Amino acid sequence: MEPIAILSIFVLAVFVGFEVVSKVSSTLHTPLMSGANAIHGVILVGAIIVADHSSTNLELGLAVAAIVLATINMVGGFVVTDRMLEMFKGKKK
Amino acid sequence: MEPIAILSIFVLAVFVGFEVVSKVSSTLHTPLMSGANAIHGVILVGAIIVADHSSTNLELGLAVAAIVLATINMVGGFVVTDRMLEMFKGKKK
Amino acid sequence: MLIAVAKEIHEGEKRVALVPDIINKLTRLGFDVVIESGAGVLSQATDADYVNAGATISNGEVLSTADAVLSVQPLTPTQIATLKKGAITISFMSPVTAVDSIDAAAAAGVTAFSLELVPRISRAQSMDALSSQALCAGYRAALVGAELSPRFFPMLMTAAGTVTPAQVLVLGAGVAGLQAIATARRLGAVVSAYDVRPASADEVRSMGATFIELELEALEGTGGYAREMTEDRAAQQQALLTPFIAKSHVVITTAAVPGRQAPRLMTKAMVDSMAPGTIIIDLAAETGGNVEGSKPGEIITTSGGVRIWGGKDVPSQLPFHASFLYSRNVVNLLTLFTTPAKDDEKVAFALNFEDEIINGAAVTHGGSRRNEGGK
Amino acid sequence: MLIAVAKEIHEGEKRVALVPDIINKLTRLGFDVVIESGAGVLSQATDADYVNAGATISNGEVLSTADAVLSVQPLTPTQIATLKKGAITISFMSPVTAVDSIDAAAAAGVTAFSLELVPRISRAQSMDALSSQALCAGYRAALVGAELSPRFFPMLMTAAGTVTPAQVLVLGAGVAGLQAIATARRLGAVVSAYDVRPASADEVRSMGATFIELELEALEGTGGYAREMTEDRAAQQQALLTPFIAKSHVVITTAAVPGRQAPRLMTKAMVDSMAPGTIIIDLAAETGGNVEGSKPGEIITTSGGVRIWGGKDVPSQLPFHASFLYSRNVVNLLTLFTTPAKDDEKVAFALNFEDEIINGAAVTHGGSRRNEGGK
Amino acid sequence: MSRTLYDLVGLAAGVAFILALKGLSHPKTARRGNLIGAFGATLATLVVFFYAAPGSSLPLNNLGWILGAIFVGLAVGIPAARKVQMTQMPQLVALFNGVGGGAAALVAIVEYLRLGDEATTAEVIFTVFTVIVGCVSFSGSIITFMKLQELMTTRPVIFPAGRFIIAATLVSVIGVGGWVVSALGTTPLLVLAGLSLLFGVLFVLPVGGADVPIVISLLNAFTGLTVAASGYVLDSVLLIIAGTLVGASGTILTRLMAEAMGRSLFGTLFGAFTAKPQAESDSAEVRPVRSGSPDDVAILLNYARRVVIVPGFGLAVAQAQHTVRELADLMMSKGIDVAYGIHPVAGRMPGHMNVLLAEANVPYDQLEEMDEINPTFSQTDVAIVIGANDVVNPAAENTPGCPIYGMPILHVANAANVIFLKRSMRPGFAGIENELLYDPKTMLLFGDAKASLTKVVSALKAL
Amino acid sequence: MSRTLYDLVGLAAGVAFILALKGLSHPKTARRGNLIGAFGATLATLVVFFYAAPGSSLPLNNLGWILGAIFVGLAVGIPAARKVQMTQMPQLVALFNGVGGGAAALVAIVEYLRLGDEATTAEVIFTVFTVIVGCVSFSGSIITFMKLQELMTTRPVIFPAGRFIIAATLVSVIGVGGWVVSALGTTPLLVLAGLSLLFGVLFVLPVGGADVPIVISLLNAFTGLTVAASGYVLDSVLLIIAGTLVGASGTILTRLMAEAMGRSLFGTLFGAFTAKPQAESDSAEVRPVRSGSPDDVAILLNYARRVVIVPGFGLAVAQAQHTVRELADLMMSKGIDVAYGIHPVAGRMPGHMNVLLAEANVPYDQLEEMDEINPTFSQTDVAIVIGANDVVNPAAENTPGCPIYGMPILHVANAANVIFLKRSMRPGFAGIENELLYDPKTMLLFGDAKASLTKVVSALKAL
Ligand SMILES: NC(=O)c1ccc[n+]([C@@H]2O[C@H](COP(=O)([O-])OP(=O)(O)OC[C@H]3O[C@@H](n4cnc5c(N)ncnc54)[C@H](OP(=O)(O)O)[C@@H]3O)[C@@H](O)[C@H]2O)c1
Ligand SMILES: NC(=O)c1ccc[n+]([C@@H]2O[C@H](COP(=O)([O-])OP(=O)(O)OC[C@H]3O[C@@H](n4cnc5c(N)ncnc54)[C@H](OP(=O)(O)O)[C@@H]3O)[C@@H](O)[C@H]2O)c1
Ligand SMILES: NC(=O)c1ccc[n+]([C@@H]2O[C@H](COP(=O)([O-])OP(=O)(O)OC[C@H]3O[C@@H](n4cnc5c(N)ncnc54)[C@H](O)[C@@H]3O)[C@@H](O)[C@H]2O)c1
Ligand SMILES: NC(=O)c1ccc[n+]([C@@H]2O[C@H](COP(=O)([O-])OP(=O)(O)OC[C@H]3O[C@@H](n4cnc5c(N)ncnc54)[C@H](O)[C@@H]3O)[C@@H](O)[C@H]2O)c1
Repeated sequence: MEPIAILSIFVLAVFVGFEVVSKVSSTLHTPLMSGANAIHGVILVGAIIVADHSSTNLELGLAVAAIVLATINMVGGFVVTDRMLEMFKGKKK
Repeated sequence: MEPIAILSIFVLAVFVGFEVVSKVSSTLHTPLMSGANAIHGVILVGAIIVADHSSTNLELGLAVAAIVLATINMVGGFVVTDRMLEMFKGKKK
Repeated sequence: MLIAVAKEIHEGEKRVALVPDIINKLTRLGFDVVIESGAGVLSQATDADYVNAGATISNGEVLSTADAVLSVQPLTPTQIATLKKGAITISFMSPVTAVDSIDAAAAAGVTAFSLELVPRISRAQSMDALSSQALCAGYRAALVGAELSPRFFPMLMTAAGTVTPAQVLVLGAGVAGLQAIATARRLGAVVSAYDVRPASADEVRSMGATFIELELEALEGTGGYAREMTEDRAAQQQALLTPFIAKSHVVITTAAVPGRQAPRLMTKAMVDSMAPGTIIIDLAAETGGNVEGSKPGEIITTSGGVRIWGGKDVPSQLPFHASFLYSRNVVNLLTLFTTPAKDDEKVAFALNFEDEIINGAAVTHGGSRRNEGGK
Repeated sequence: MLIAVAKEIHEGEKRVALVPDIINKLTRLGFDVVIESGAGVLSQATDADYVNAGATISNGEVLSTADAVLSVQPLTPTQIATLKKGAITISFMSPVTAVDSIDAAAAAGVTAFSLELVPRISRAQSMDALSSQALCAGYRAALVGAELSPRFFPMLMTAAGTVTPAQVLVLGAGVAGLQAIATARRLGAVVSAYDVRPASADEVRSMGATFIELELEALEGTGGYAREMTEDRAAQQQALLTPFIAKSHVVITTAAVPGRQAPRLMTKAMVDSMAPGTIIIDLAAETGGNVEGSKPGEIITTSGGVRIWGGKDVPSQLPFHASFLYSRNVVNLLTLFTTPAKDDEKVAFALNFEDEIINGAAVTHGGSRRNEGGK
Repeated sequence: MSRTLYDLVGLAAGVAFILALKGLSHPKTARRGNLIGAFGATLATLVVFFYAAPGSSLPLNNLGWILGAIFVGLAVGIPAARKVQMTQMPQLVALFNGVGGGAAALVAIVEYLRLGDEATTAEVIFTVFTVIVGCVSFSGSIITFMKLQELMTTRPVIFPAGRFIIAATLVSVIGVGGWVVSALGTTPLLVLAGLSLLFGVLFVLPVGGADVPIVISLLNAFTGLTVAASGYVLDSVLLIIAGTLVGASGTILTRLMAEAMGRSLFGTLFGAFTAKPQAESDSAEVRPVRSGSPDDVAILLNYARRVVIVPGFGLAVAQAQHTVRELADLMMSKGIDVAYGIHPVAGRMPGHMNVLLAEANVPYDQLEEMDEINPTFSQTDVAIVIGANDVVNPAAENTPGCPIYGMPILHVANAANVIFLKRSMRPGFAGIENELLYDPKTMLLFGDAKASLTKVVSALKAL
Repeated sequence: MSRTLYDLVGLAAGVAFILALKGLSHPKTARRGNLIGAFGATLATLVVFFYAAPGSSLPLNNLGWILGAIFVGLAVGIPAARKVQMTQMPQLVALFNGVGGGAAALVAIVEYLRLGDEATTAEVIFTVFTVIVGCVSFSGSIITFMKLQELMTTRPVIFPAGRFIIAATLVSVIGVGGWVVSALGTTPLLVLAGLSLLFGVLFVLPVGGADVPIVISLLNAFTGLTVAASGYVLDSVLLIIAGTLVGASGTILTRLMAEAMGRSLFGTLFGAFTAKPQAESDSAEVRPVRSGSPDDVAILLNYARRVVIVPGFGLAVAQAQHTVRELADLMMSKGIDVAYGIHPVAGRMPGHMNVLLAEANVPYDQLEEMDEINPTFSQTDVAIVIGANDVVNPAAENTPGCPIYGMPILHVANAANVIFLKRSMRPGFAGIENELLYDPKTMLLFGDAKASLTKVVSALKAL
């Protein structure tokens, strides 16, 4: 991709990131952080790609380690976030 | 630019557009519309580019007309928006 | 032109028709004002205050030279006989109760204005002494109710237990009733009220009290007043109100129908249904009483330990402000038919009987009675 | 064990030491309760009410057989002489004013509790009859002030002019003073207040009134009470308060120092600085008066037209709720030294003089006086 | 100038536009936002002059024509924007939007002419889109301009079988568009432009005067999309971002406007297809009033220096005394000078307002009598009338014979703005119409006074 | 599977992440937001298996290893997240963040190894960035985890000349980074990784326990940026968008958190460079209390079923009676069951609270006496104590000899949450400490009761 495209995407994503969370209440700080944390677990995708590309054992070993870590990050992150948010569940009305 | 880059930019810009205006108060509806209207006056940039490219008289004529219209749109738009917003000026304190 | 204020001679009347601080309004118009010495003393206006305000004090008779005489109670026929022909008198001169005075005024060629008859139109609100005095009466009614009650009005949660708030019931929610509601509510009582006019439900609620809805037809008269009840309707209303009365600690009644006896809202049986120590304030005692057994100016204790306070000259019990408001009503009416002094012209009266207010309020003029029935 | 309530014989006392609705608390503990016929009638409790509540009514003498006697005013020496030895009596038995009764109780071997001496600790708040009765007195003070005043308390803007609100000044912002502030404010008056205790500024403001800051040292005593003023300090305070008093329409004084004469807050000169029609309510009239010239139980009108209402048995003027609260205070104190009936055990008293409250409140025991000075 | 630098400047301008829209959506930053937008636009325009696309050389071809055209645009646009009266701004915005749409369509046409057969299918599709939408926006905006300027009737123009004609036009537009894509060529494109212009006219004609602003907003959003499409064709990130921003924010804004005005967006837009001629036979004309939202009221209050609150019986009925005090306190905390103007007969009992306001602990010194407050209305920015009616009704002064004639009133009409909080157009106690409700400087906020005040308080806090 | 389709799915996942963050920033939509995020992540992961990069073929190479590794990750991550106790969640988040950073660093290293000399300068720069930040994030997170889990001291660890060591480490990290860019090679990269890990440790050690959440949030944002950088190297729009989103929102969030906790962001982060050893000699340990913001209070109230308001003298001092009523009304309008618990000696006068609350028109039937309300606290979600202290002080029951011993109290401690509104940690009338203020289920909202309540009302309205 052209650098200008990437830069544009980056800049716009920064704005989106700023805007969507700019008014969050402090009780949601921790769940939001945890959710964002889970999202960067998609590095798993990158880890899988490099595992696919890996040709040496070293590469593969590191890639596999990356997959393990990324999976923990992603899956654990979403699960723990959901648990944190349980308090917002029981609302009647 | 690659289509996926353009599409990404488009999608992200849509989000940004949605987010930034989503909580505007009704008194600002008209100025905001007017300001947005002025912004699309940047088609002037496009008009200048096509005027530069123009090889036939027809093309040049149409391009020149486009420049006139776009300039009116852009400059007039920003000026009129500013006038609308005068009421928000005189705040002391 | 001379305006005179006689000392009130009616017993228990503590008001004065003109308070010092309004006198400059009359002198600015060009009037001279004379006050009978001591006229204001019961409403906290000393002779010195009057002199400072620009009036003169007379120790003797003030009426015979006056062009207009202001009073609260109607002048007596004897007083009226001393007036100049063509003089004007303004007072509460009800065509129902002050017939003697009216006849005397007609005979003396005096133009008498009855404040009861000022029509209830927007323009006349500043001359509406019935309203201003009802305001005083309503406030007093609630205060007296609180004073007599052996209970607190407000709720109080204390280390020695919780005092529950008094239940106050107001019957008749005109000006006096609304003010009674307001005052009782301010003191913390739980107030409910009933009236026969359809508009009164909203009015009662606008004071923060509960309106008692009875399944009875509304009785709307003219000019915002109520109509008289039939006997049948009275009995129905009494029956329906009984349970509300029985659980009240203080009942304040203010019901009236202009030119008529006060409607009977509470029978003896209803009074007896109340607990010992409960209080009834009957503001209509002077016009026949809303409550059976009430006597104006007295507190009757029933065998069941209920006390009934019969109102008598109630606004007089708040003499300072009652006089303050009354004075302004009277001056506003007087100003309505006054041409002020200007250049060489002296101040003068100009009675225009085309004017709804003057036409409505004048009971005698040019030697004869007008406006027989009241409004 | 028998608890007796004698009819109050002190003139003007309308309260009763025990109201019907609290009797079940005593009977549940195992007590028998006997009431002298008619004891409750002035506070709206009929004999029938007592019987329904589980007490017995006696037409004759009730004291000689009782294990405990409850009253509001202290029993007279004659009454005390008829008590059983070892009996208990609870009442307002001030070591300052009820010396005779205390001596008689000591002589008769009676254990007498003085409610004035219940220490002001958190645990004792439910037995604090001084507070509960001061509450009644403060409420009455404001009501009476409003009732006597020739003016409205609230502001009212009407077609006949604007009624300005009454200016009420409260001197002494203890329990009674604060309640007087609350009540006057509820009625719409503009209230300011002064007290010598440093904490009172915040307390006054917490009632929505203005606190008057004088540049004088605070007088903080023990137990939340004030200290006595020196004469010099009294004169200074009077001088500084005069301008505030002169512009007030109603002044309510409630200042007290335990076991002392009421402090003199207003001299005759200060009274004379007030306008005609202004009202002074002196709640301390019985203990010497905060105001020069006040007489308990009387309304004194000065030559300047100021009326001074001297309080006498003020809580008695709200007999129903004053008795209601008093009863609970007394019962709470009684319960403190009662071992309830359980299985075969009968109800019994267990006086533990280690307990700060019992130790503080008992003025006589076992044939001799205790607690000479009061607190 | 390198392509990279040029693109970076374009991106910077795009960021400026984002910041502009962000600023414009809040009163405090609106002006600054607009300036940022103008700055971005200027930057973007200037930089084209220094960037030569690969293959061409500086200075730009046809530079004279370009500069001349810009000069003409400035000479037309600035005075128009400067001189227009406040009340005519909406039509000017409509006009500006239209010319923008026109410009986009022209740019697309020229680029199409230049590319000729080289154009990729995607480029052709985007060109067709730009031409259609740009032309519709142009002609539609002209019609809205004429409606608002009252150069033609403001009422829906509906002719027999109109909806079939409109539908047919739309079908042909789409058909010709398809033809252009498949066959290419200048003629079909010009036909397409013509048909689109016609459709724009037909589309807007049946829209009633009140709905016109919504339509302008929608056309504005569409114009934004055409700019984004041009950006694709011209390979300009700036145009893509700017156009998309306008398209997205314009869409949201259109929805918000329709909501604020209580209109159905769908009904407004597709009214053209559903409207039937008989709708023309309207009932007797209702007099227009200006009704606002709690936000509008809050903004008026927020920028006022002095506000007078005029309470009446409705305040008591709504038991809104506590809320009105809250509002007053809030305004005072913002440094606004607030007083209550108490009419002697407001309510239904002498002193009714005093009882209420004292309950809410409004300090007595904020209450002013009629005679005190009346001379101050001319220095008052906003008079907010809460559940009062007769006591501010000018009929008391200028309609002899009406039931309240001769009663003194509060002269709220002397204030710069008057806000009425009431539930309906019903009259007050005296039962007579209040002309002040129809005054152009009056804004009505309908609803129970307590509910309305609560909303105004929230809105004011949020500012 | 075509590249285009693959990219589109990636974009869709990116959109899912945007929606996820949007949802997570509002209590009502937070759970759904998280689910959307999880969905996006799953989608993105699944689709890689079906997309073969040009040149390679399906199925993926090393598929067994890949699936196995994922399985291991699931086996570790899910139970950890499931079983963790509520109080230990922050450290788990820290740990998850750290492993994410580690994964990003590993991915960058592997890609670097693979690319070898083919790598462009830009790629190398991004790789270096990823390795540094990923490693710092990894080791820093581990230290925060240990601090929170109390595997080491929670107090700032400051050693002599610490700041010089830290500065020196940072300089070497940057130096080695430059070396990698200029010289390339595996060894420098591994040295870089090692130094970065060391720097991460040193960076976090001097941070005090209270500041740790802020640091976690910052590391989280940084990890996001490494993911974006990996996206550049791996040419993945999804990773760029997702990483940037996290980076941007994480940065804002870090600032918001620091603000909400009243900390200086700068001080927290650069404390490491400025902290001096003597700072260690702290004064006597202050007991921790949990203080919250008006937003926190509002959210607790919003999700409560039953709330009991306990007013005291402070309510009277603040004259907040009108505001407390407003809050109660608002809660009731949201369907929350609200009652006032009135202690018989709350305030300074018998019936003090009644006078106040009656002034604000609180209906009498909402006031409950102590004996009525006490049994209901165990069914109460939130007890909100407004300017009261002694009347809820458990010392009255469990500290014989203290001045209030023997006084009955309101048992607010039986409620699920207790909120105190007061200005400071000062005691009440009786002058004795209130243990309840230090209870873990207590949240303190400091400030004048009226001001605090006003903020809570606004916050609650906004929910
Ligand atoms: N003060 C006195 O002593 C006294 C005594 C008797 C009569 N009056 C008469 O009463 C009138 C007083 O004038 P005013 O201006 O106070 O009252 P008004 O003229 O009766 O007007 C009250 C207005 O409040 C609106 N309203 C009612 N309930 C409302 C609610 N819940 N929320 C919002 N708005 C509400 C009504 O309009 P919507 O229905 O559209 O909401 C109405 O137009 C005068 O005509 C006076 O002469 C006064
Ligand atoms: N009711 C009676 O008859 C009576 C009479 C005399 C004494 N007492 C005694 O008074 C006490 C009453 O207990 P309580 O719980 O009501 O009061 P409290 O124990 O005195 O506590 C009041 C609390 O309110 C806080 N506060 C003060 N001003 C505030 C403001 N503007 N905003 C927010 N908070 C504020 C204070 O903390 P901060 O300083 O940290 O803000 C204080 O801790 C009891 O000890 C009782 O025995 C009662
Ligand atoms: N527009 C004006 O200028 C103006 C001025 C003052 C008062 N008013 C209105 O006039 C009306 C009457 O005022 P008022 O106080 O002089 O009236 P009033 O003194 O004549 O009567 C007092 C109240 O008693 C009620 N009443 C009569 N018969 C009753 C019955 N059988 N049972 C229960 N209630 C009964 C009446 O409805 C009235 O509300 C009120 O609505 C008041 O708002 C209008
Ligand atoms: N903790 C408790 O259990 C408890 C219970 C009830 C009352 N109190 C407190 O005790 C205090 C006194 O209450 P009280 O009403 O019984 O007191 P009180 O009746 O003895 O005196 C009334 C007031 O007069 C004031 N006063 C005395 N000399 C004065 C002077 N020269 N000028 C002006 N004012 C003067 C006192 O300060 C006091 O406020 C109050 O602060 C009250 O809050 C505490």
